[in-house]
Amino acid sequence: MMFKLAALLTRPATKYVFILLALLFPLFAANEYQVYVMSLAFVWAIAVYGLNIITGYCGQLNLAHGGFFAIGAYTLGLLTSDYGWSFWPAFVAALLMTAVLGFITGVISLRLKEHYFAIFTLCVGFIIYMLLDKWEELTHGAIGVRDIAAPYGFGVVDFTDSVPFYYLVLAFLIFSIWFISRLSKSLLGRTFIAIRNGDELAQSLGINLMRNKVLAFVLSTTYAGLAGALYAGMVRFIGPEDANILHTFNLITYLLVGGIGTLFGPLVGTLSIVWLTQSLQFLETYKMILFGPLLVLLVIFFPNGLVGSLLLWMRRKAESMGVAKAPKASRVETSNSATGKEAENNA
Amino acid sequence: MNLFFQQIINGMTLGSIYGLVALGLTLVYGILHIPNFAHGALYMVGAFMTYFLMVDIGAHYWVAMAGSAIIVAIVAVLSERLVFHPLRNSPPIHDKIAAIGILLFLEALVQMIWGADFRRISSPYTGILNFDGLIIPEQRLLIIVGAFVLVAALQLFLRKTMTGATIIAMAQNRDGAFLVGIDANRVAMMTFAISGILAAFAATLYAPINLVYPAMGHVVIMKAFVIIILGGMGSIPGAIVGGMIIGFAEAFGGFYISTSYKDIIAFGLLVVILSIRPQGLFTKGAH
Amino acid sequence: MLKVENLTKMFGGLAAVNDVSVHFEANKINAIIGPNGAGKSTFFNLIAGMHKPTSGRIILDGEDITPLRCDYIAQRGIGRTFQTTNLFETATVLDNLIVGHRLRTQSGLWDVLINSKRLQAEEKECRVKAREALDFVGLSHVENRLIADITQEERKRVAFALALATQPKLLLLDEPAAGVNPEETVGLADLMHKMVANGLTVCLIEHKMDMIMGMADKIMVLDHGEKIAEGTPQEIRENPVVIEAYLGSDEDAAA
Amino acid sequence: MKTLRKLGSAIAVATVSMGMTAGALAEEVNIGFTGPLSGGAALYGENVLSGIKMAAEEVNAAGGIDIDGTNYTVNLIALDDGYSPAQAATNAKRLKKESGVSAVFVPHSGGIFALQDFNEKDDFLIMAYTSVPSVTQKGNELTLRIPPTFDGYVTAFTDYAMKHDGKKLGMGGATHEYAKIWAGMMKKQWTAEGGEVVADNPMDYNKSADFYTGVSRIISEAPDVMFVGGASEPTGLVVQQARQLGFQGSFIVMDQAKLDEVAEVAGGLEMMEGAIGVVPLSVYETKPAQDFIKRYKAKYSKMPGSEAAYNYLAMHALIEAMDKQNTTEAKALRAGVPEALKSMDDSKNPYEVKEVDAGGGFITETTLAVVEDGKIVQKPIE
Amino acid sequence: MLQLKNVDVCYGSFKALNEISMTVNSGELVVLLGANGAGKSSLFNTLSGLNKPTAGDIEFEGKRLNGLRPSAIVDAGIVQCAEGRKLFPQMSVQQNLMLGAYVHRRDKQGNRRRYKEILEMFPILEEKAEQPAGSLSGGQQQMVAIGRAMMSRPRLLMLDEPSLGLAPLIVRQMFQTIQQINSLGTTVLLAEQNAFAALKIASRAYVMENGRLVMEGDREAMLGNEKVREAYIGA
Repeated sequence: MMFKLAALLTRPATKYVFILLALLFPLFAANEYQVYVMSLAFVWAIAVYGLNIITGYCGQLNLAHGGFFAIGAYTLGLLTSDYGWSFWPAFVAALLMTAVLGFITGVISLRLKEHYFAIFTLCVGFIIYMLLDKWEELTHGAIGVRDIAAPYGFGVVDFTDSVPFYYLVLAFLIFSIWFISRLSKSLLGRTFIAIRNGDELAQSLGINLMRNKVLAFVLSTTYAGLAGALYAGMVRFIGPEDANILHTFNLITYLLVGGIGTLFGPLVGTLSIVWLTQSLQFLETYKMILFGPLLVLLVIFFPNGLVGSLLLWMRRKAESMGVAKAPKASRVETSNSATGKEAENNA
Repeated sequence: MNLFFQQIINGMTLGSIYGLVALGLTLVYGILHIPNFAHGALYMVGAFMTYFLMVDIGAHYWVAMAGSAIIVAIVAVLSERLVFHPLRNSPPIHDKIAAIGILLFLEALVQMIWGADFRRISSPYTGILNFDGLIIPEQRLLIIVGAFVLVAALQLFLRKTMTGATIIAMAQNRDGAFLVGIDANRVAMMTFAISGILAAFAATLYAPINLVYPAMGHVVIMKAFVIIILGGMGSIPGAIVGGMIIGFAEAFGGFYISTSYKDIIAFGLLVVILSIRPQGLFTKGAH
Repeated sequence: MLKVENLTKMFGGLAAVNDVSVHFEANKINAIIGPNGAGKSTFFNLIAGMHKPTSGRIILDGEDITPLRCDYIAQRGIGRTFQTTNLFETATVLDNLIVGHRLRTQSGLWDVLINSKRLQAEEKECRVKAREALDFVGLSHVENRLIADITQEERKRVAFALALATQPKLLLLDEPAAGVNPEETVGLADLMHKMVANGLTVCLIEHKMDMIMGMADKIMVLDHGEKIAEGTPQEIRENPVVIEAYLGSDEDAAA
Repeated sequence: MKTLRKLGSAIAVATVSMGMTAGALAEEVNIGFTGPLSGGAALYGENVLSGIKMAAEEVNAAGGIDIDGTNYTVNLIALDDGYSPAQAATNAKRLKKESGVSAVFVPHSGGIFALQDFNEKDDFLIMAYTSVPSVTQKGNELTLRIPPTFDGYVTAFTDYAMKHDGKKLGMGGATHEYAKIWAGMMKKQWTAEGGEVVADNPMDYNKSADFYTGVSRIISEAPDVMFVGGASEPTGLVVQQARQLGFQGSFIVMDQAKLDEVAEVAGGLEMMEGAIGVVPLSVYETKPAQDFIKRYKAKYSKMPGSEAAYNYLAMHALIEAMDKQNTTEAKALRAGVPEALKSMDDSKNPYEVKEVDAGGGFITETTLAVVEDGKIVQKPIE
Repeated sequence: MLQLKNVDVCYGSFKALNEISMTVNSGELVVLLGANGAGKSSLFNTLSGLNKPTAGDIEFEGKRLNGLRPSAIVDAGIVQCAEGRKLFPQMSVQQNLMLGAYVHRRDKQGNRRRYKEILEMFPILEEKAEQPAGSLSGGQQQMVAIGRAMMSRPRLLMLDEPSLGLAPLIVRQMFQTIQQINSLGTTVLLAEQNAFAALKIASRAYVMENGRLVMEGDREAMLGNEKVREAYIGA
């Protein structure tokens, strides 16, 4: 029964059902607040998809991701509020800015490996945060950026309303997922995965490591920038705290809970955690007392994330039921075994 | 000129604290390959335990410090047993996320018990030494001396005792350690306990000239990570030297360049150094 | 086809490979043997460009490839396998192989975005090459199985296929038969013969002597980073220097 | 025990509020709060919340309020936003849409700005606890600013310090948003009155591990007066370290810090000799203030800060307005609060705020206190 | 003393050890011959508890060893001096040796006595006692490795290719030492590629090929056997 349900979930046609559900969501949402939270969750999900490119597919744990999100948000915010740009040109500029800065950071940082890369990017993230906080002439420092333009709908729709904005974010989200699904199946995506499987192996296959890693990095920061720009257009007030390193940790948590390196993991992870924290709000200060251990348990007992574990369970089940062919969906899914630490001897 | 020496004292104070925190972090990394993001929370718990023992129980400063060290050591060992041990075969990213879970939990727990208020610990050493205009509050001197004593004690423990030697052995050659019959679990617990004790000592030494509050570990832990990368992950002297470099960079950078940007100095330094030497300052060969 | 001239690699003060010169002929199976720590893997890494030699030259079909980065060397036609190959466990065998032909394709990000004709053609081509390679190593029947579900020996063959998909002229195999049961070793040896029959040059490191002696056209023996012998299996088997390196001399035992 | 009780009440509030959405308890009126209850600013959020909570409980203990003949009890729903504007906006949406609140208390300007984006459209009143003047200068019609803006203090403090202490000012304030705006005005005023700013070295009061470097940098320029101030406790550390490093001059203390609390950390009032700041609640000798302090101490067993007191009186005024206007409609409440401030019992109004300006700011008499001979003394504004 | 019955070890689908049955009697010096990759190290690591057998029984002095942790096996009296020595390179020679006595750490006096005995066996190490083990020459390092293993007072000492990478003269000394250790009462199981030298001091030998034991016999029988040669250099 469970298996049939799960099999149904992984069928290609199911995605159209989900798109339909997402389209109809504002109709059966209890109120605008739920639409608002859903939009915010979608924005985060886009950022998580970016993280999935560099960390999930390419195997490099980037801890500056939240910083690039903030750069996207700030670029849009500052251009519209201080320099009088209108939303869409500033939006494009935000994408370009994160791509360019991502390129520079990538070229320097991707020479490092494993923990060194992670901690290096952690520092980059912190520097971004500090610069946003301290470089007052440019960023207004702690005061933050106000009066950010909302996206305009060319006279057709008003994106300052929650529901139209929801559809705008949904459109970007669907585009993001579509692009990643195409990417992950393409030669380029396979190249990234080959790098994750091992630098040496990838090189022996004639893959230019640096070029591909930098490309994956730039793609991921651009996704972060896209999410950040949407975020700025949605909340319309941003401050240096938006670059806080905790946001990066949140993004990683979403990714891990959903299933790292899977196509739908980022979405599932983001939605479940966002709604979980919203429902734990009643605990006020104490919500982390529950959330912290929950996170630990998830990591220990669902190391492949929700989506990853489901797919694995499906495969095992399929085998035990004598279904020779593994479910087709798993073709584009990845496990994280390759990013695993060197087989450690633990007596 | 005095202001210059003043910054030296200040750099040493900061460097001592950073070094102690980084030392625990680097031990855990060097031996167990866990980048323990929850280490800052251990530091924070250490400060609160001292506060609890001094204010609520009425213990003397030194007694409270010892008590705090024991409690934090237990917390650290528990986190190893309950969280990191089950995750020992998982990809490294899982360790990091689990550590963040521990961090969130400990912070919320402390806040639930003591609230978010800024708290103060008063040490018995409130005097100020004045050497011809060079001002050294006793507590700062205590920090510097205390850090020196702790590092020396740790070195003695690691070099001169069998238990200490097993820890170093595990770091230098895991298989070799197994072959002589060293128990991996024991070493793992011991390492976590030591890292907890060092964090508690650092927190208790530093708290009297600072404030105690649930979020106090954030900045310290970030810098500790910078330090262990600078000094080479797993290197004990690297942690001390790295701590001093960051302490001095902050003291002098903050004084002669800009206080606002002094926190960037540490991180900027790391970015520059790693850009030139990807393997850190004190490690030989690439990682 | 591959000429190695006075190749030396120092690590610290130690010569891992010391002044080795050798010539591997095309369409032959060349083997490198030697005791543990003799510098065999380092030698491979030098040829593949993973390490840069301290001195000496490597010439492939008349071109000096010594200064090239390893991905360019792969493009020049040197493919290799590793002792252990990290593959994408939860993807199918075929999916793992498609990337093998990546180095002969051009499409980039823009092609992905617009799903260009070139990308489609190249993906098709990669798929064809992957299938060909899979067919060559005799694994067509496991095309759709997940890597996690195939045997150790099949993994070895997949690793071969991956290297073959790069369309190499020279294939470096690092202990291809390690971790493979004796019965299966024979199959792998056959496969190598088949490679040579199809115009490839094979160069392998191997410890399984019966396998080497039975199949190699030429053997080079390394000991302490130096070439101590070179020749046909028969010559090697009777070479006293080799015997001493392997069995120890009677003189040693006399004590 | 205290904490268990806190957790218990949190869960109780939660269950009640969830019940509320189900419509089970129709005789409650909901009022919202979004502020930092976790993270670095959690203490501040808790303090603000404590005043609001106290007012709500007092009203309920006295039998609630009547709106259109029906008796209601007040239900406070508090959500954590961790100081994040985005989360504040999410919370406000939730409070409005799920619990139908007509007013939301927000104690940080980032959150206030984020909410002002949609509060008129969504029809709820922002009870803004911030001294940033611009929140009531942008024409938002559903915003009430609870504390006084600080421009009055800036002038008064500058006047006093110039006259008594000297012309050279060293700036050593905090770096958070509020402190930045304060410092900006302070600098402007000081130079406008002919003074000289010899050092400008703001420090991160909430995160910094050490102020020694920053303070010594200011002192090296030998100022007569030092501008300090963020949260009270770190301010105390800054003062202490300045004295340890030999600073002899006086301090101008930003209004976020309370002289009495600062002194506790700095090592006694004698460390603060000459410091100029707002009159701390503890020094108010009026009966409403003293009574409030007594009640607050009985309830929370600590000294209330001004954020508790201001929010306490604002909550009372809001509830009073509901009672008087017989409605929970936001516009009516915005109009009704000024009336309520005038008419409500003085015991609910520790600061005796009586008026609201056109933009929606509570008008409070600017006060000034100075530490003289180890005592906090209130001084008339010159 | 040591008995293996049908021991299998699998890595995934690969059988590294296949039905190994062997016996080592008290006081013997048994040599294990075989080419690289034949499974000698796998066997040793299984005996040391670093690998878990997938089938079969390992018994030592009547005690079942299957599934015991490495530390428990050292405690039981089996120690391995592994290929590549596995020293603690930055620790001094003395520390390396003393760590060998880890399982007897409470018996400080006994350890000191043992330490003296080891230094008598390897006088050169006394001079080098304070030097980091990593700075020693290969032969000296091998002495430290053997000394470290002997510090745990084993009844069965397993040596995995002790002559690897050593100069011939040193190798000769090494075998003398091994013989000496054996004659003083420690049972020795020796894996060697230096077949002639090893057989000279052995009482018995096993030949391994592809994870199986293919031959067994005493010294004389083995020395002249063509099969031994084949096992190394191939048919």
